[in-house]
Amino acid sequence: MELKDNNPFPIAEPYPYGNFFLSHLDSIINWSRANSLWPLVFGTSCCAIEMMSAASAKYDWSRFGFEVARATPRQADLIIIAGTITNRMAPVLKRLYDQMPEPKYVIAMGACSISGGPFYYNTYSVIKGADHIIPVDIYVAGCPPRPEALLDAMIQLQNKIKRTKNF
Amino acid sequence: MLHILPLLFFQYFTTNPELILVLKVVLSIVAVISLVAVLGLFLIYMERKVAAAMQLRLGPNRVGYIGTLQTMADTLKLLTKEGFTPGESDKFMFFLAPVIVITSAVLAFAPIPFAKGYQFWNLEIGVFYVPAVASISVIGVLMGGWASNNKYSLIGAMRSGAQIVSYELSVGLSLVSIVVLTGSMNFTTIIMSQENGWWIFKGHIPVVISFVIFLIASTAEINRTPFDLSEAESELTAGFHTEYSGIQLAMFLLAEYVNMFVISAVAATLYFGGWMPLHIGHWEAFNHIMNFIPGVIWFVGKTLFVIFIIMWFRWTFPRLRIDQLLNLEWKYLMPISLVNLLLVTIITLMGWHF
Amino acid sequence: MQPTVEVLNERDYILNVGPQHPSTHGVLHLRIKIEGETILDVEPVLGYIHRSIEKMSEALTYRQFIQMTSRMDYLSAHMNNLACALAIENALQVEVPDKVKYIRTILCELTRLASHQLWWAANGLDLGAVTPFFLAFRDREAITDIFEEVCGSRLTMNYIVPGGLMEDVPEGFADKIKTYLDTFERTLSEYDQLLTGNEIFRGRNIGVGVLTKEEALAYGCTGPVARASGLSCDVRKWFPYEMYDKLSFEEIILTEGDSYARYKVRIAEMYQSIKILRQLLDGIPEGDFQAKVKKIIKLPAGEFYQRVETARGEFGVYIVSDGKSSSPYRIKFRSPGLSNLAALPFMTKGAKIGDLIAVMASLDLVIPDIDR
Amino acid sequence: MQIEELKIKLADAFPQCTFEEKSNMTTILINASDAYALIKYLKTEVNPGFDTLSCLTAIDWPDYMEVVYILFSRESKTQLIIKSKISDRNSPETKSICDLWPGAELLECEIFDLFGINFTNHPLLRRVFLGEEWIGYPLRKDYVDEINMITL
Repeated sequence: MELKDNNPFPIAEPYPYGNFFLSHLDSIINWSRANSLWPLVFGTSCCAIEMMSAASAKYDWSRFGFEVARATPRQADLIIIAGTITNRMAPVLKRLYDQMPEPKYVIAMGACSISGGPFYYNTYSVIKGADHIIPVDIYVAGCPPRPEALLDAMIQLQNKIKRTKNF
Repeated sequence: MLHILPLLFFQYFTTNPELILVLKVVLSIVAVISLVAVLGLFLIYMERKVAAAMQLRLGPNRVGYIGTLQTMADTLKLLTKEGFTPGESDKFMFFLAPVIVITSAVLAFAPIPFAKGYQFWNLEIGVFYVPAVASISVIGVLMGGWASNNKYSLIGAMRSGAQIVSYELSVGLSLVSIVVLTGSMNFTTIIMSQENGWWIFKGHIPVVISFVIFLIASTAEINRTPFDLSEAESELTAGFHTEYSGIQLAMFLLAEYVNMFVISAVAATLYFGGWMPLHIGHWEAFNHIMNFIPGVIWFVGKTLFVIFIIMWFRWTFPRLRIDQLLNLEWKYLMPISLVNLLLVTIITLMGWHF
Repeated sequence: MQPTVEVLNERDYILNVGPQHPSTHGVLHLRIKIEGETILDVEPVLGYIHRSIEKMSEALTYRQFIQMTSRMDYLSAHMNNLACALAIENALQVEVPDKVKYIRTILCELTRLASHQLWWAANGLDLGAVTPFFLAFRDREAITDIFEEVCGSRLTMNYIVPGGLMEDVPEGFADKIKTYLDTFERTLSEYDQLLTGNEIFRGRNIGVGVLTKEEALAYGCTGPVARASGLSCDVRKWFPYEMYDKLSFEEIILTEGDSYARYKVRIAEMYQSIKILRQLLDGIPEGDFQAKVKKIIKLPAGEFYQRVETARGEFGVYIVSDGKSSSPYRIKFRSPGLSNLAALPFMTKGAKIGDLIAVMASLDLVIPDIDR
Repeated sequence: MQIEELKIKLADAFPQCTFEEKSNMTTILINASDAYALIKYLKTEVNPGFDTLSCLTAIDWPDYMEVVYILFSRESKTQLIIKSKISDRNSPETKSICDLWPGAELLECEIFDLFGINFTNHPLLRRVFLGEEWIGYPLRKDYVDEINMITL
């Protein structure tokens, strides 16, 4: 079903047999999850600076309610993998992901976390894509991506969350 | 005959004192819980907007009108998040800690007068009831930190213990100075004593000093920057609530803001006259005009003003170190409050205040 | 062959700071042994962002490996590129046009400003003050805008190439920087108002993490860290490259050696950078933006070492060429962060946990630069 | 002190070292067994001494290994490259200079990690970048890693 832009509670799917209550409960929960994505403070290299830029006053992700960056994975909803993941970092990333409570989302920011990026060939210590370690929801291309691209990715993630079915 | 049964029931309910008490208690509980919920939502929204204004940003503005539903979304999300207890933790204590913290925060509401006659419990020792009850929260914090089985949590909890126990003294001593001036620990009596002017104006410099000390010490007691050592984000990731998620985290966050409201309400009541409008001595006309503004607006306005000051601290100052924190209390605030108390006593005895 | 190291005693209370921790500026991992709040020992564990850049460079050509250096110390990307370009130019004995020298120096100083602004932001954030972050990013965004106009990239530039620049600078390059400097000079005083004079900030930094001159020399510290200890080590003065020998600027040297001195050195360096930029902007000569360099570069056999002063200290490139292939036989990047980090255990022994954070903030570490 | 003067002095004290002028700095070639003594001599005996260790790294040549020290004298503004040659590629070993410059500790760990050169007398030699479980020394020229490395 297509999303209507002005509808704050888009319903995931049409329910031909009724099921009115659950579908509306679904949309309310999705609305709250989508509009309150708390990212984990997790940046490994260059992309982390652009992630910080996205938080800064010029781009200001607080407008969307993302500004509550949590340092502990228990309280975060979203990992933005900002930077290269090396062989040594991989178990740490996996552990951080496991420590997050459900529902959890992942954005792979930048070429390194999508595929290894510039560190694809001739390197012995870089994971060729963070999706070898944890499932990724949204990929943002760039080396590093601009802050606008990250904001767009987060809005896309919101749309994705609004389309999920919980019950 | 049957048609008068409801009437009889009504008569029975309205005349039986025990039932009336039960009814009152139930109504109070509902009122407090809804008040706490609304306060939490509003204060967190206010904090985010104040922070944004100080940092040249806009703050939340997508959900609801200028982002007013943002905290609603956050709360709903936290409620629907996976409840989580770490494997090696002490499960019972881990569960109990946020409950204790939130309970102590809510209990402190009892003696605070919101407007003339609007008070849950007109307690004779109200001034001491509030810090006494509020400091129970340290047990919850220690419990949570210890039960989490996490080193960061433990360090945060220990810091919090040292901090709250120390700053309790300054809070108490600065409250005593107003008690000395009014001769009563009852909030209503204290407010009535400010009918001809607020204590912050009537009590000369010693009361101003005691207000400043109260503000500093109570900021420390509710663990906010520059005294947020127990959850120091850049040192201990999230301090004592590192392992908490979902609804339990929501309880901790709510307790923090409710505590902030209680502390600010006490400050507003003791130093700015609570719901008492701005009265100046015997300027009858002026006082009369001021009386047209309802007491609850005065109360909320003053409280929000104090809350704003505390938020202002948070978004400007860096954090103290643990030894500096304890030095500040034991070497500066405590001696100053003691001397200040002496001054206030002299002023009261000599009748120098207005 | 591999010795298993019993690093710290099992019975000690050990706190793992990092690899995911808000104030390790990336993925540094510190194992600290504590007693209560007091730190007994600090052991850095590195390698969480070891991307094998040195091994990769051995398979890339001389023109290609420079882009990897932008991703090492990403806050000093222009300077890293410059170091490699200079090393290659020296080996080939190429003289670049004057215009190139001017523009390279301007870009380096702008990078230094941007890097120090980000350090200031992170310094406030680490000590618990959030607002400096936003003030500094406001100023930094303006510089990244200039970079973007010049080379199309905000962070990883790859603009300085052997023999010159990738492209010519756009119209109005100098004017734009001049306008920026005028506004920035006014906002720089806000930095002082917010943090420098703050009593809590001074209390957190004065006398914390003291590093003496002798220790700075022994640990090989460079940059603002060493200069705050009274050790003169500015490569721009000792081994002038590009335009630096023709400019008038001071090397900021303080003697206290504590975190506050390091803070003051960086703030003063920002003023010096503004001064340097002002001297350069008016006199950019006309000319080519590249000297003639072959498309495929082959260095003569031998080894070549080139230092530049980045925002964090002395960055060195050591290229070993066998004279036959078009890629380096061995390349080593001497990163300033690694040596500065080596002094951290010494500086924080006996301090509090909060001090460790303050000292790390004042060292201004960039972890990909340390791990490479 | 000028380089020429130093060369004369070193010819007396260390007759086994040779000089090379291939790059913009003077290079001293020496065997690993004497390298520590030479560096200590340069730091303490020579006046003005070489007080700064600018860089410490290693090179893997086909049949031997070299540890490279780049020294710098702040007083006379002289730079030197010292290349100490280790002939045994299978179990390379040399003496650590951590007691002269404590800052060399991490650098030597790095060389041990990436080249497998064992530094005797080092306080805490460990694989600082790759971790203890890593097999092989990746910056050696004959290093192969079929799992992680994709070569063009």
